[in-house]
Amino acid sequence: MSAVDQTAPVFDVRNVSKTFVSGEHRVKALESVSLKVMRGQCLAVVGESGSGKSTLANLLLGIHQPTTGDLYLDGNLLPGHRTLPLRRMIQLVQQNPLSSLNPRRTVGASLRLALDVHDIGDRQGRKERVGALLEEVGLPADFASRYPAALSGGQRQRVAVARALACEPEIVVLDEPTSALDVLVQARVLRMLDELRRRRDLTYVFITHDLGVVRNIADRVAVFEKGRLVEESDTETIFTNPANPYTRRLISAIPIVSDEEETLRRSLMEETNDG
Amino acid sequence: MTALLDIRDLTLSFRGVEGENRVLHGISLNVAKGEKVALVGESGSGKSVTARIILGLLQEQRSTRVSGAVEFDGQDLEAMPAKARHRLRGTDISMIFQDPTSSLNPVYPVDVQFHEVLKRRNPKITRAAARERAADALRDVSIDDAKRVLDSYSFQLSGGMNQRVMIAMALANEPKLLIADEPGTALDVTVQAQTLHLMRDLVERKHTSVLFISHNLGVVREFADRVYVIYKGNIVEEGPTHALFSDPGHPYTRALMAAVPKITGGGIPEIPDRSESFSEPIVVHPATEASS
Amino acid sequence: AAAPALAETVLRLDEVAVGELDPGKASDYADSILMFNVYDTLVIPAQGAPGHVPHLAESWSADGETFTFKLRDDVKFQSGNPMTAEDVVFSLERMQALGQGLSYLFNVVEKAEAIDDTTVAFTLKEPYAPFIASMVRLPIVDKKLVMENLGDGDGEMKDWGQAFLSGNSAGSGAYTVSSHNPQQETVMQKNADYFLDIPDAAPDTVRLRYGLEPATVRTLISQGEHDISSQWLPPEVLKALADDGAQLLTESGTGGFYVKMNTKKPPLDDPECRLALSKAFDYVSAIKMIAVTPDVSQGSPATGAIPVGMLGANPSDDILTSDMDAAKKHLDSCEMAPEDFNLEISWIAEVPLEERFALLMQANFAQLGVKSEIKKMPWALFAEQVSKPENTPHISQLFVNAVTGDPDTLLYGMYFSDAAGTWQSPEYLDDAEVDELLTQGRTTTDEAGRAEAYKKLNARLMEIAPTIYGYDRQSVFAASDRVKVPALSDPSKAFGLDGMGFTFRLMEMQEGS
Amino acid sequence: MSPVVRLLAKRLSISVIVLIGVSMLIFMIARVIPGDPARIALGPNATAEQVEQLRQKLHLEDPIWVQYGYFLRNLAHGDLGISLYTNRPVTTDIAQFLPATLELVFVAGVFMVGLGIPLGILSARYRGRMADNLIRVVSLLGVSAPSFVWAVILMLLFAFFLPLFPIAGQISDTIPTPHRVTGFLLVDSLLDGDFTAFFNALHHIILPAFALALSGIGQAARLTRANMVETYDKPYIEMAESYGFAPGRIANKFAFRPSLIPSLTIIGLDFAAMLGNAFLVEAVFAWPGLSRYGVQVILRKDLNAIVGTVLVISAMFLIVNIIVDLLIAYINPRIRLANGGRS
Amino acid sequence: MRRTFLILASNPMSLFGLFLIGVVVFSAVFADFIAPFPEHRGAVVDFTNFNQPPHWPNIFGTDLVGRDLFSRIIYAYRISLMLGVVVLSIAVPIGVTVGLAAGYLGGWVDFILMRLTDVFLSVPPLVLAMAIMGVLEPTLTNGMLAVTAMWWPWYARLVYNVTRSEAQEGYVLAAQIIGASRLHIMFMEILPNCVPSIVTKMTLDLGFVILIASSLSFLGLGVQAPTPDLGSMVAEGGNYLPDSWWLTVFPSLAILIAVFGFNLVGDALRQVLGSDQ
Ligand SMILES: Nc1ncnc2c1ncn2[C@@H]1O[C@H](COP(=O)(O)OP(=O)(O)OP(=O)(O)O)[C@@H](O)[C@H]1O
Ligand SMILES: Nc1ncnc2c1ncn2[C@@H]1O[C@H](COP(=O)(O)OP(=O)(O)OP(=O)(O)O)[C@@H](O)[C@H]1O
Ligand SMILES: [Mg+2]
Ligand SMILES: [Mg+2]
Repeated sequence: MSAVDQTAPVFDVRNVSKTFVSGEHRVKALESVSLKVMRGQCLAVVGESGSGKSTLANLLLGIHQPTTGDLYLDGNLLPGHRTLPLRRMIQLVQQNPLSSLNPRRTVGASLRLALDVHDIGDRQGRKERVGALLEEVGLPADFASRYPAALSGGQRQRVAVARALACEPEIVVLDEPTSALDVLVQARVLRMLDELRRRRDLTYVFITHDLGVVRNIADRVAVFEKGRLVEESDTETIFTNPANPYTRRLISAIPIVSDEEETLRRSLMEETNDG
Repeated sequence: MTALLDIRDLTLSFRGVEGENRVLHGISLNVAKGEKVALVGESGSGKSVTARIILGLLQEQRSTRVSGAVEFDGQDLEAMPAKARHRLRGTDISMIFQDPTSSLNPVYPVDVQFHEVLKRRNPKITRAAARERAADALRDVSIDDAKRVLDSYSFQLSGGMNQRVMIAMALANEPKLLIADEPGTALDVTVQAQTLHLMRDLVERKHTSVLFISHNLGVVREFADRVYVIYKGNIVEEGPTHALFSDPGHPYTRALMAAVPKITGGGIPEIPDRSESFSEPIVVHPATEASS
Repeated sequence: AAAPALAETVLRLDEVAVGELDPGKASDYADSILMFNVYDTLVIPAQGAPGHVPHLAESWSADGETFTFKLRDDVKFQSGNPMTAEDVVFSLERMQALGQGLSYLFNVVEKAEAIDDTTVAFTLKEPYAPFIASMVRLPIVDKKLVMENLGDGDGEMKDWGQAFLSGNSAGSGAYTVSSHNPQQETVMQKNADYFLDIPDAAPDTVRLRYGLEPATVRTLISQGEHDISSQWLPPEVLKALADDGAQLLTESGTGGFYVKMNTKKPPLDDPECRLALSKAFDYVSAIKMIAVTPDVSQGSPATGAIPVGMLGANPSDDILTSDMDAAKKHLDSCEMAPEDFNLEISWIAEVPLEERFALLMQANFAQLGVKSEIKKMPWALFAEQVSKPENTPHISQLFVNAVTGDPDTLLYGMYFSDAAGTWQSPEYLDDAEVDELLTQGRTTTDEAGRAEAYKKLNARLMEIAPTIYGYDRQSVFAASDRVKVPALSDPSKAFGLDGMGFTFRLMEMQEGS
Repeated sequence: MSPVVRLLAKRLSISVIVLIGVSMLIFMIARVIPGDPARIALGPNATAEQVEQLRQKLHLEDPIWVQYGYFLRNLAHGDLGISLYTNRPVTTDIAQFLPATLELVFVAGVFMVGLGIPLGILSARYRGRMADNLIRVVSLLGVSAPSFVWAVILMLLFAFFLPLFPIAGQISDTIPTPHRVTGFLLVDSLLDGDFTAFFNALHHIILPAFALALSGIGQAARLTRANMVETYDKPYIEMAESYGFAPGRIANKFAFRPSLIPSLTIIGLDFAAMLGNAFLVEAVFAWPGLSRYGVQVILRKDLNAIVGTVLVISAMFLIVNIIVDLLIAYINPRIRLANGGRS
Repeated sequence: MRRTFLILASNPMSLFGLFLIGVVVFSAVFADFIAPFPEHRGAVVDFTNFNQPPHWPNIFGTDLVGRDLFSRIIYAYRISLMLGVVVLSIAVPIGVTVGLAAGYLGGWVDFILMRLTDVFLSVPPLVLAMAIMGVLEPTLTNGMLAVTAMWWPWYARLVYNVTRSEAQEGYVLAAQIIGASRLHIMFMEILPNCVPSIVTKMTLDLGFVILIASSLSFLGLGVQAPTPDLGSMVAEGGNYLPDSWWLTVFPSLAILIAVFGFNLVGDALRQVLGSDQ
């Protein structure tokens, strides 16, 4: 795994559009988006609510099909219907940790599902694996017998991550994985995600609207506004030299706690006003 | 400085099937007239229950036990007859809830709900007059097409719109005290920032006192004059915003502050789940000169 | 002289589910009440005595197989049309053509002829002694009116006026139909132009309600909103009404409660087994069960196959009783061992009383060591199942009565071998001697000879026991004190024909009601 | 086309499909009910040839799909055939008996909604307290005995022991029946301007309607309570409480209406189910309704009448459901304004 | 488990419900020991003591053929409970499967299954029962089949509605993304979340099923004499009101106790299940 080609795109999104038709309304959720996700990287997708972030995630996961355009995985055209091996390769962590876990199944059962479906390990081995997975996301193994209601929000989100990892995916799409959590828990979960990525050599597509989070976890950033990709570059550039006024506005909206942040933000805002 | 709201040694326990569960361990806090006070702490630390006690919502439940004093405008809420306490709600005290979309009734349009709210102050107000007042209030929160919003249902409006509707409602009766329970955690950052600005302007214009509840110190820093930090039902630190931010005294406060991801980078700090030091005694920052 | 205008009197009574207004189809009790009041027959039974008296006919004569009736000339139908011999011929032909209800009574009639306006002659295919008795079941229909109202149908007579007559009356009776809702009620008014005098005391209006629940009747009568109950009330309800002050009316002598055994199904194909069961039946408890008050009961002890008072019946003190020892003896000679029995005792869902008899029998038979199973059947299902011997339950319970008052109409349908396969004959009896005696009973013309034949028949039917003769049935009605019904309370006024007691013109409404 | 109109059109066309399904089902069912309709109609003494003739006439010898074809052809002319039981066209019978049942069920429905829902609201508002427990006990009483027994008990209580209500029928014998316009006595008497008849008919309908409604009242109360208790946990109720709205107003306005949406479907189904179950109550109160007619024709295997009656009852059932759907659309803005929002 | 019990026990109403169910089940199981006249459940007639109001030793009075009503009611619990359990244990799985399939799979499956449900819902139950009786022997077993035929559509409707809303939940999406089969998602993921609604309806239905036996026996289906059955006892006794009131009142009370017990516990169970463990 160490010899990964860091320059080859895992995902290649080529000129993809997605239009939803509901009744008489047509919603252009994505408009000619082209994007590459590099192996082993964390790509942050930011943008305000309704800008098409989740739609992109749904296309990557095969939940929806693009209206026009194509998706390539490792250079191969992704089929509309995902086979089990393809499903196994790409996993999702959802925004709402409460609804993403079945309230009436134990944490263990939810984790076992992935192992059973993909036939990972033997019967006895699976049980141990569940424990190992929980420990990997920083939870005691005996949580396997708990129900989601008996977990805090942060713990639930860790379980959701563990479930995604259970399939041993190469790519994990995280759709606002921490926005329902309080700051302390968010920090813990983010840290865990970061460590996991490094440990397992994962590729992340990290959807969020919080640029503060992005700064600390992402390698590259894609900024969406109303279904269009308005800016894409590496994290450092986005924060020190954002090209797009919308990106600047996003940065300036972040609540800050320290004076150095204040300085950074002020400098960005001045630029905006100039522009 | 007279306190509009003065809470002293408030405790709260819930009686459950597995025995009693103490949630507040004797907290004291006060809010002066025109002051914006923040109450910060992690999820489950007891912020919302405090707010609900101030409104008298929890005392009415049979599974709760409350002790301590809550004084509002010089009157002891506990000693007050239930009716009188009831009368304060929606008039002298109002509250903004965390999740704007689900806090508006899904089967009534905004104007009907606004009308109900306005009737709290002026029971005889007609629907038409209420609409006028509501439209004004909505304009105050920078909603241009007030008419359309008034005729809409919560699910037809964006979260940010709903949040503004809630703020407009909460301020419509010119309350003396506004309780804002994590307004905007459910919104995206840009909208959240906008609403904070709006709220600050409005309360300053109307000299409303605010008790601002949040788990995000960053948000608090933008908004509050003074901050209380609460940890597991205890106030652990208290002081004027800038003093507290420039010199956080309590380990827990420091942890909170560190947890906010910074746009300057620096990685994600390691936050312990629990630390002995979080239970250290309260740190009080002396008030700087009377707030302006 | 103008009599002071009396308040109109209303009589309210009820019957089971539905009233058939078409006289050609009338068969059950409710239909009979309608028929006897809205239509007239050539003869009617004599009151308090055997035999028949002229009614629409003035007189009649029999000559071998020809019966000639002289009709009254003063009878007008309710439509105003005069009643003539043509109408009589039409009525008979209509009945025969429809083939429903009691039309089988006229299967022996070869033809009817109108000799002149007031003379009609019936020619029979073979001698038939009870023919005069059958005439109480030939209501005379207004031919002209019917012909004017023929509905759709094939042939010359189209539907024979069925559509019209199911909702309208075309009779000459003492009462005219003012409204008829087959499910709810039929309302009748006194016919001012009736050819006989109707006493003033007779009710002006009669409301015959259908399908009332026992509890409803119970309440209605107690509240003074109902006058005569149906006979189908359970004894307990009748008793409760009597305790509340209602009078009890009775009508008796034409039928019985019969427990019929399927003689085509083992083990009941063996007379010994049947005899064992009929000896085991607890006749005394049966009578107790149907007692309403110490004096009034829904039946009296049976003495044999023919109810007491009917031609060929045993004397009333010669009652049947259970005899366990005899039963055991019979059972010993029965071919099948008692432990191999599994008798199916059916009861008709619409008659709750039968459930109790089923239980009684089950208990009685159990004393012999005979196992049985109880099976509830709605009437329609029962009527369907008895059409084949293999589907017919071992034991069926039926109330059967002589529709004309003559034993022939009671027994022939039940026991004649060719008549098997109807609801009346779930025995499927096939006994040459019984057939012979039944034929003798209907063809012998002199009364004494007939009595002799039926006596023998009675004895034979006891000997081969196709049936357990439960009790002689008596209909009991609860009535308010607003009404007096001599035909149902004074034996010397009784007609001895089911339903005839409800001749409204003979009833008296009490003043001040 | 407004969403409501679209909804109505969709529901109507679905109902037609369902009705066709019902007609096929009932057509088959009617033919497997035991008993030979011709034999039952002709009586026990008819000869085999007569039975055979009638069977020919009724097309009973044809394959069932051919019979169904005849049925559809006649149906197109509004002809449901002749009832063997009343010897009248089935349509005449239905026209005569249907209004009585509809009237009864409608008034029962008014009781069910008018009593059941308020009881449910009270119960939810005082959940866990004495009033709640009492209402729960009372509403279970309603479902613990069949409507037949309730009918008898009510009749005894309010007509026998305490003669407050009339016992049987739709209207007193002494009162001239209003001109038949709609067949609904309550409506016809009003059309005649005859208030004596109106109040008399109203007086007659109360007990049977109540007996019929009892189990529905219980169910409506339980359902309303359950859904409202859930609604009480919603954030918007806490918000209403924080504004100090009166508890009664919160219950009746803010909590009730949202929780009505899920209960309404079931209440509607219960309401419609009364159409088929009214026969026991109709029997006790001598109510000349269609439900009772239906049972009679089933027992007599009157094929045309069975098919006709069941079709009419099913159609009523579907109509009630459509009305309920429209009501829900009216109450629930999400449906009324379909596609207007996010989510 | 402990929590479930604690919640049940903490509410006097549900505790009372548990007690009532206990009484009913105990009666059914130990009828032979409780009933003062066990032989009266069968073909016994006693015309020296029939139709009598409550008196010693017939504390609930005697029926129309002289059997002890109290003993018969005790035994009737057996058959009534059996009836309820059997009917529901057939109707519920059918209804649940139909509802799940229609709600989750959608499209044509939804259309066909739900229209079929509508058809069955809109045909009056009695007609359905008659039809079953026509094809099959009128035995108790087939009677139960008939009740089942009229019962499943209600569950189909209920489960359909719940499924439609549950299918929107994140956990369903999660299972799909993992690649779980449709069967797994329907039965292992969605079904457990329908359980509270199903349980609530089932506890209420148990009483209805007991009552429906009375309309069935009206048609000759269902329980046959002399086996005691509460529904038929109530319905038949109704004819003898008000005079022989004990014939109706005691069996009705017996049904009430059962219905009541199950409902109280059902309410509490809903609370427990609904509270996500
Ligand atoms: N299934 C769908 N049917 C119709 N419209 C849809 C659907 N899914 C998304 N949309 C629309 O597409 C647009 C983009 O939605 P999307 O969920 O991708 O936004 P987002 O950036 O994830 O927002 P958020 O931050 O609120 O999650 C929105 O206008 C949304 O209403
Ligand atoms: N009705 C209740 N019954 C029992 N316990 C309760 C109830 N409401 C709140 N609690 C408990 O009280 C504690 C404080 O809750 P509170 O809602 O005040 O937290 P919070 O600080 O507002 O958290 P958040 O940031 O998640 O809103 C929690 O441990 C919670 O579990
Ligand atoms: Mg999204
Ligand atoms: Mg909170």
